[in-house]
Amino acid sequence: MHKTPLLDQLESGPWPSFIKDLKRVAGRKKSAADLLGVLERSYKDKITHWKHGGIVGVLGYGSGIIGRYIDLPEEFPGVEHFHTVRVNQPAGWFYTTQALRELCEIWDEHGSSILNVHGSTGDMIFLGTTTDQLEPCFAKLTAKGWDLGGSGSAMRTPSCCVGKARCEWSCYDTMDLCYQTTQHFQFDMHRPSFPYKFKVKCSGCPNDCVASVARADMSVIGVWKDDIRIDQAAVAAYQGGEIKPRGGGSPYAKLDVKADVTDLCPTACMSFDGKKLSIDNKNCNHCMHCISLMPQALRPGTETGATLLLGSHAPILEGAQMSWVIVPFMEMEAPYDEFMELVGNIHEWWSENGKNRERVGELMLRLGMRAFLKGVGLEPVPQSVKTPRANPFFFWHAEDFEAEAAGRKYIK
Amino acid sequence: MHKTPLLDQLESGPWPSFIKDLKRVAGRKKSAADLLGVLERSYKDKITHWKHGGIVGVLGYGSGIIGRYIDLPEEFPGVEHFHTVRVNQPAGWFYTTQALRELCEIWDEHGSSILNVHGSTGDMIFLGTTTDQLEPCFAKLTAKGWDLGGSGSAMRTPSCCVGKARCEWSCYDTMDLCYQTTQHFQFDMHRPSFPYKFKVKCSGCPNDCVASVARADMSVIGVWKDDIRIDQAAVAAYQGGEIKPRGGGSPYAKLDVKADVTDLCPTACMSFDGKKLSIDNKNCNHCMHCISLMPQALRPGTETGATLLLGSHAPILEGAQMSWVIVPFMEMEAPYDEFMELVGNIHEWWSENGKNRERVGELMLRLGMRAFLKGVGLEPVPQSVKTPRANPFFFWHAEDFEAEAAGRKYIK
Amino acid sequence: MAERITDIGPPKFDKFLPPVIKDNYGKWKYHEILEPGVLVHVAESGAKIYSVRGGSGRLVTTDFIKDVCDIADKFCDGYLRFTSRNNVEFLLTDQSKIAGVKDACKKMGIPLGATGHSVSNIVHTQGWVHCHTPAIDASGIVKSVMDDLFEYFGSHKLPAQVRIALACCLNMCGAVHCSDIAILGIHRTPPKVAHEKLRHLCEIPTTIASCPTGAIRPHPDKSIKSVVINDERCMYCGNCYTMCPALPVFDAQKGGVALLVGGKVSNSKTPPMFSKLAVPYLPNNPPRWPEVVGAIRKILIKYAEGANKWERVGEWVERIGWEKFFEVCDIPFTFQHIDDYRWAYDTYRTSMHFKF
Amino acid sequence: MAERITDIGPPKFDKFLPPVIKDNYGKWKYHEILEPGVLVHVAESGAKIYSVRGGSGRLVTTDFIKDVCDIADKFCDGYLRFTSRNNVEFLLTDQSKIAGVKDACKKMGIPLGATGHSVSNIVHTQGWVHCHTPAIDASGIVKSVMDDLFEYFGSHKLPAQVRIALACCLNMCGAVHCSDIAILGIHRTPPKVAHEKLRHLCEIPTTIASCPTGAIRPHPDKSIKSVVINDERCMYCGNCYTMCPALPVFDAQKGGVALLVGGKVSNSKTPPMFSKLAVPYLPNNPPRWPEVVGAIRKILIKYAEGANKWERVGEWVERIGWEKFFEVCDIPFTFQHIDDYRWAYDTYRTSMHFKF
Ligand code: SRM
Ligand code: SRM
Ligand code: SRM
Ligand code: SRM
Ligand code: SF4
Ligand code: SF4
Ligand code: SF4
Ligand code: SF4
Ligand code: SF4
Ligand code: SF4
Ligand code: SF4
Ligand code: SF4
Repeated sequence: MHKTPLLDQLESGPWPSFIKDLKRVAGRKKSAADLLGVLERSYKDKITHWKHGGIVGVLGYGSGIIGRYIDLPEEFPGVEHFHTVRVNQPAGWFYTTQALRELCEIWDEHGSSILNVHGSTGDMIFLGTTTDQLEPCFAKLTAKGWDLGGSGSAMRTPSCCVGKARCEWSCYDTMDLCYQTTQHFQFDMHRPSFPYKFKVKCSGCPNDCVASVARADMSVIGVWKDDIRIDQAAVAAYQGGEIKPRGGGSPYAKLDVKADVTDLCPTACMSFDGKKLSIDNKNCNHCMHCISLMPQALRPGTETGATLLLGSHAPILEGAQMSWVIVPFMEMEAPYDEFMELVGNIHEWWSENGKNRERVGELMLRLGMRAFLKGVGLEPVPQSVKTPRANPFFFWHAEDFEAEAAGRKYIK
Repeated sequence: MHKTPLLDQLESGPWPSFIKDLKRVAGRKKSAADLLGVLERSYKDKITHWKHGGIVGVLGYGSGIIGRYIDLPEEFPGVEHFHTVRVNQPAGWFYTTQALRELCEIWDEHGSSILNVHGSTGDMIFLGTTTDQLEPCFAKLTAKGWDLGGSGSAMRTPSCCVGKARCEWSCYDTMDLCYQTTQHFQFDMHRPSFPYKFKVKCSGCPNDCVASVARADMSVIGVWKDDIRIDQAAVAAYQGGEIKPRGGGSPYAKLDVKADVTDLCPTACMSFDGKKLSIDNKNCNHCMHCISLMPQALRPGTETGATLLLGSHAPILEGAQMSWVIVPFMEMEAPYDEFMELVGNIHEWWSENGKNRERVGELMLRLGMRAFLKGVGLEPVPQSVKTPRANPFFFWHAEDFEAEAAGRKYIK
Repeated sequence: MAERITDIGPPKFDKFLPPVIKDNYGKWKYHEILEPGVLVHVAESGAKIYSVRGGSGRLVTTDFIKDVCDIADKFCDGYLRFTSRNNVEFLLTDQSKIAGVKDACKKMGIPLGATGHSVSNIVHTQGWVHCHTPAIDASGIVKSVMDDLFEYFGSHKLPAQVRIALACCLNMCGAVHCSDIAILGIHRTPPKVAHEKLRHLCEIPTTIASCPTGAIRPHPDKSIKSVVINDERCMYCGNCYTMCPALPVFDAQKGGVALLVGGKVSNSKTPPMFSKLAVPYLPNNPPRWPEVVGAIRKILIKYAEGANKWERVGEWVERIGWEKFFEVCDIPFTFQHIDDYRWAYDTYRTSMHFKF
Repeated sequence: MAERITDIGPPKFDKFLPPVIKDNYGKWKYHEILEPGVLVHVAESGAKIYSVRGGSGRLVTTDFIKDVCDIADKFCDGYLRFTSRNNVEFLLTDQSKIAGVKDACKKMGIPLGATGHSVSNIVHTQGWVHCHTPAIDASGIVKSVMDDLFEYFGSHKLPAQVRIALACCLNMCGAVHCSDIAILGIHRTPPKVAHEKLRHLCEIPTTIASCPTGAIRPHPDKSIKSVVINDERCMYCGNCYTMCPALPVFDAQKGGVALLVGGKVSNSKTPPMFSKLAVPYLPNNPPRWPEVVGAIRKILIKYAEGANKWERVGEWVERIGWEKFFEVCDIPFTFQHIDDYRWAYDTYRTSMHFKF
């Protein structure tokens, strides 16, 4: 075991200590011991000691493994190779202890015994093993019903919020859509052939508990079209202080329905006269604020589905983007044909037109929304924009002039 | 006189008819008659018949005249040459009838007798004359104390709102600043040597009655730093309906001070308890809403000056811009040394770095705010931005590292 | 040449100020709007100045100016001014003379108004009267629209002031980009290259550089010494034509009008806003442009019906949401509405904040 | 090879759902937070599921997972899940067993919380534990910050939920760009070109193309077969290093941490927002990064004091204005705060809406 005076200082304090935890396996795993050693070195040097991975993987797959090597192999031979294996998590991150124990067993045998539970994209990350262990590890995983997630220029592991499994607000079955999408795009997940990565994240309602609007090329967010369901008696109970706001999760004991709920409604489409709560539903933005504060009084409507938003990604190159609305409402029932077809169309349009390492959202910005919508077969809708353009630089195509000749009007 | 059946249809209707008006001089002026002719032709053809002007002007000046020629000189010889003369208006567009009559006399003698009162930049436009008339017209103008305004890549004619001459809200003397600026930059106005045009507009308060934020490279907008002056008795009179809101200029007979004023304050820094109006002035945005609705109760503070904003221009090339804050507050007292110096610095920085036909705001965007602020000698202030950057792509200069070495802290 | 006078600048404004203004300069206390078009400003000293505001076509003649001077001479001791929206203001101290001004204006056909919650004069540009790049006329459309909205000029019926502007091409000399309602002349076809003319009249590098979208390339055949235009990239701004007259961008059939709405300049309640594209195309239909007139009226009426008190057009639209604006005004949403220029991303809806 | 299994995807989730979830799938009616870290969801049928949520370092060992499994086996019939912020949730139907879970967690050092108005677990990345581009470590900073903010993890004291994220380089695998508080590892010096290595390891055109600011050019001396970097243009993103390992962007002295604040993802009240630069640089100071810990606490405290009920960090800042944020938090405003990247214009204040 290496001396780790700097890291040791991270053993104290109330938050779980990863150093303490790593030390538990460092005794039986050379790789874990050397990982602590190299980390201590980084804490001293203030730089990383990892090198870019070459291409490593399992047979037939081009993804799922991130290759990594140390720049100090002599000192830390246990982590000379230290590749990660991305194991595709079950939708919603539900496990049985049996399943988790099986995974641990495989990883104790074939890797460092160190994990990320979970990675930022959603995978269960087996952190650190050698090239020769990849294939046997993979064989054990598949034998137990597990598979690898995505990496590289491929479909990435989709993820989802807990949805209908445990949330009363889920407007479609997020876990099922996540699972079906994962299955549908297995080929594209394991054989990178896109211009760059493509991520799908599914949230059941606009609270967006998997941050899909910020982190997915295709963000699927549940929504309802009809009226918020109101239980007026429960509203009165909130106003009277018999039920605590936000299920009890706030410092505030009691709700002032007007000040806390209706006055903060972003569209001002609610009113409360002290007794009755009214909602002008056609002007509601589905922001969830009122529902979140009074879960026993309000519920989303029953005509439910999802909004599709496209294009979010991290800042490189043009600056970070959030996904924007491309389909305001789609019904989301298995087998999700319309959804799978649209995602397929998007992949195709992007693969045909995208440059190497160009995310689909960047491509759309480069070629314009019209090219995108036409390319994937969608109509322009005002919901996709916050505001129409403010500049006068718009294009006219032959088809526009034909439509005009055929009687098209720009104001009715 | 040409037949003008299309134009004739513009003689009817309650709004003043420019056709009727033009016809009055068409009898005595061949140019006016031919102008109507060519306009009728445009109404028929749906295209313009004017051609780009060559370089015409008065001796020693490179600006103030817009050259224009017709593409049908045989048919409309009266407007074969039809140049405009930009006469620099007096600040605030105040005239005596004597002055106006003198101008009319000059224009009746040397031009078409047609005018724009006023042009979009603010000049009195003498619309249409021949090249040989330019010099005599100019001589007459200067003899009576008038001069030409700007055109081309030059300082343009500054303009201003009525300001202290007739408005109770003016936070500095807009007309005087406008006049002094015009005088100070005479050389630059008449001898185009900038990369492109440069406009200055002066509004006395944030109501911005000369639209300076949208239409001036340098927008000067009056503002106060201290507290809004309140006359509580007048507030009560508004609430009671004894005084009409907005000086009587609205369809609403009576003000509900809470609903109409305090609830609409954008920073929610006001409150009204039915009797007393309170303002948390350090959180006021100087939006003017409350003052505009109750001019007899509220007035701007007395510690007054102006905000300088930079960069607005029409959409070509990058899309329209509005001016943004570069100096949140500057005292504005004659002789305005600080202002003149800063504008001079800006001209210099822009002239050194700007490309041909690049507005100063475009240059700033191209080189970045740091280069601009450094170049003209200003400090960074949070008031210049709505929000700090959302991307992580920021630069570090040697001077930053030096400042750090000398003890600079990024959080105190 | 020795006595040639230059660089004197305009006359100093104080030569033209009425005495009451000189005496109370910077000491005004408050104002009232006595009726549409008639303002009084009251000084701390108690002195008052009355301003009677009347509409003008802006494109006027010396005859018109002289008529206006006659009124000012008769009732205003010869003092008058013009506003930043090209209205004329008669300035007087004697309240009893207001009636005289009003009568005289009526006779002359000068309508009074433009105060408070009105539709003021339309800021506009040259159009076919003088400019070389317009897609449309200016004064004719202004006259047609103002005739139609006349009732709103001389009244305070609207939820707030409504400012309309017109620019006859994308140069936007009318600075329409921040107007409640903006009338914009647009070309819709790329310039036609007059090769023969071009080689004589234009500098090729400057011409190429003038195109914001990079649509212009040197002609592949070097002997022609001209340029070619990539039609797919051109958005008809006419910028190249300004640099090079051999590239006319006109098409009598396809040119026309776009309407943008929701801009403002004042800081009242909300910060200044850009106008946004509402109607991408209306035909260029002189002499009275009925489609343009009709579309503007429709938008104005819907605004007047739907807006809250004190709400500018843009504030109303932002509150109800653009999707509702299109629905309420019965304007079909098209590809043209969706931004695809430089900073397009910022207009995309990256949230669930929309209405069905 | 015939029996090699591929492309099966993950196990279907329903294998792992507790019976109460299977029975009430999609039929939940409401939930309550019984205490920090303990949730109950009530179905239309009246059935209930309790979730006990505990913090985890995320970078864990199989030993940790087995311990967690022991708890789930003992009290939860073997059912558990993890959250989108890497907390562990023990799922049970028997309310009386909650105390047991709590005790067991306490023994294991798993703190309960992360519900409601708390500071939940910090979403983060690899850092010096595995990645090749980090400017900082990930897990060590997270541990230090969470130790300091521990009281907020297991309580509902704040005006709203506060979500912190960390990314160790500009690739932002932690997707920090929409977090209430974002901890971002930054390099501040251009890559040093290892010419000898470069000619062997890297493709020059790809390397050049990888640079978002166009800072990389082919080496003027063609015989060197390498590249040169224009230091003035480089903003240290490390993108070239990902393409070409001969361009390390590390500098042990100059690298460090930037803090961004005010981002969010939910649509509640306000649309999702990006995080904005609050503190451009804090030193990289292992093992406990006191400057980072201190700065975050300061911002959090000022937020807790200043925000209205239900107001997220970004909503608070937008309401008071960024100029007030800098004043309140005592953060000097620097050139770095002012955007000068692609869409910078949209961040400029084009109005009088500011405070002195
Ligand atoms: C493991 C993980 C971080 C973690 O600790 O959890 C990760 C790790 C890496 N990411 Fe990531 N990214 C991970 C989630 C993300 C996310 C978040 C998400 O998916 O929700 C993002 C932001 C969202 C997005 O996709 O834009 C993200 C944006 C990037 C980027 C920038 C992409 C862009 O368009 O700007 C890169 C750069 C690249 O692809 O070359 C990147 C590249 C990398 C690489 C592969 C660096 C490299 O070039 O070798 C990192 C390998 C680290 C290592 O040594 O193990 N990673 N990466 C996450 C994947 C785990 C999993 O599969 O569950
Ligand atoms: C006369 C006037 C319109 C009017 O009817 O009032 C006018 C007329 C012309 N403008 Fe303008 N501009 C006029 C005010 C404006 C304004 C408004 C303002 O100043 O407040 C703008 C928008 C604000 C701005 O400066 O950005 C304006 C933005 C332009 C532009 C676009 C500049 C840009 O940066 O995008 C051009 C194009 C150019 O300069 O080549 C332009 C060019 C022109 C030219 C010179 C066209 C040309 O290239 O030959 C027009 C000559 C018309 C003619 O035949 O008489 N004009 N121009 C205005 C000047 C009168 C005056 O001096 O008072
Ligand atoms: C005369 C004039 C200034 C000048 O130097 O010429 C002027 C004069 C006054 N303005 Fe203005 N404004 C004048 C153009 C403007 C403009 C510029 C423009 O329209 O191009 C604006 C910005 C418009 C915009 O936001 O798009 C402007 C936005 C205001 C506002 C803000 C109203 C709002 O709700 O946004 C006020 C406040 C008010 O009306 O109570 C105001 C208020 C005033 C007051 C009440 C100021 C005062 O106390 O004297 C003056 C009488 C207003 C009235 O007629 O109701 N003035 N005012 C301009 C008359 C133009 C015209 O003939 O119609
Ligand atoms: C378990 C989890 C979903 C999952 O599939 O794993 C979840 C579960 C719930 N979320 Fe969430 N959210 C979860 C991540 C998120 C995220 C994503 C994130 O943090 O990365 C967000 C968006 C955060 C953001 O905006 O930056 C999120 C924004 C919300 C909101 C919006 C609150 C707001 O003021 O903006 C609510 C509404 C509420 O709390 O009343 C909400 C409400 C809920 C409810 C009450 C839904 C329900 O009825 O069951 C759940 C319990 C909340 C609680 O613990 O107080 N959930 N929630 C995630 C727990 C993460 C954790 O361990 O801390
Ligand atoms: S996103 Fe909505 S449906 Fe999904 S867990 Fe969060 S609150 Fe529930
Ligand atoms: S969901 Fe949001 S927008 Fe809709 S009524 Fe509730 S608070 Fe208002
Ligand atoms: S800008 Fe302000 S000071 Fe100037 S006229 Fe308008 S309201 Fe008065
Ligand atoms: S000026 Fe505007 S921000 Fe200031 S108190 Fe009045 S309404 Fe509020
Ligand atoms: S807007 Fe265009 S066409 Fe109209 S005057 Fe200005 S430059 Fe000429
Ligand atoms: S009209 Fe504009 S976009 Fe088209 S070629 Fe000319 S300059 Fe380029
Ligand atoms: S944020 Fe950067 S350094 Fe950290 S894991 Fe991702 S790619 Fe690696
Ligand atoms: S670090 Fe980024 S900006 Fe600098 S040279 Fe490399 S790719 Fe270009």
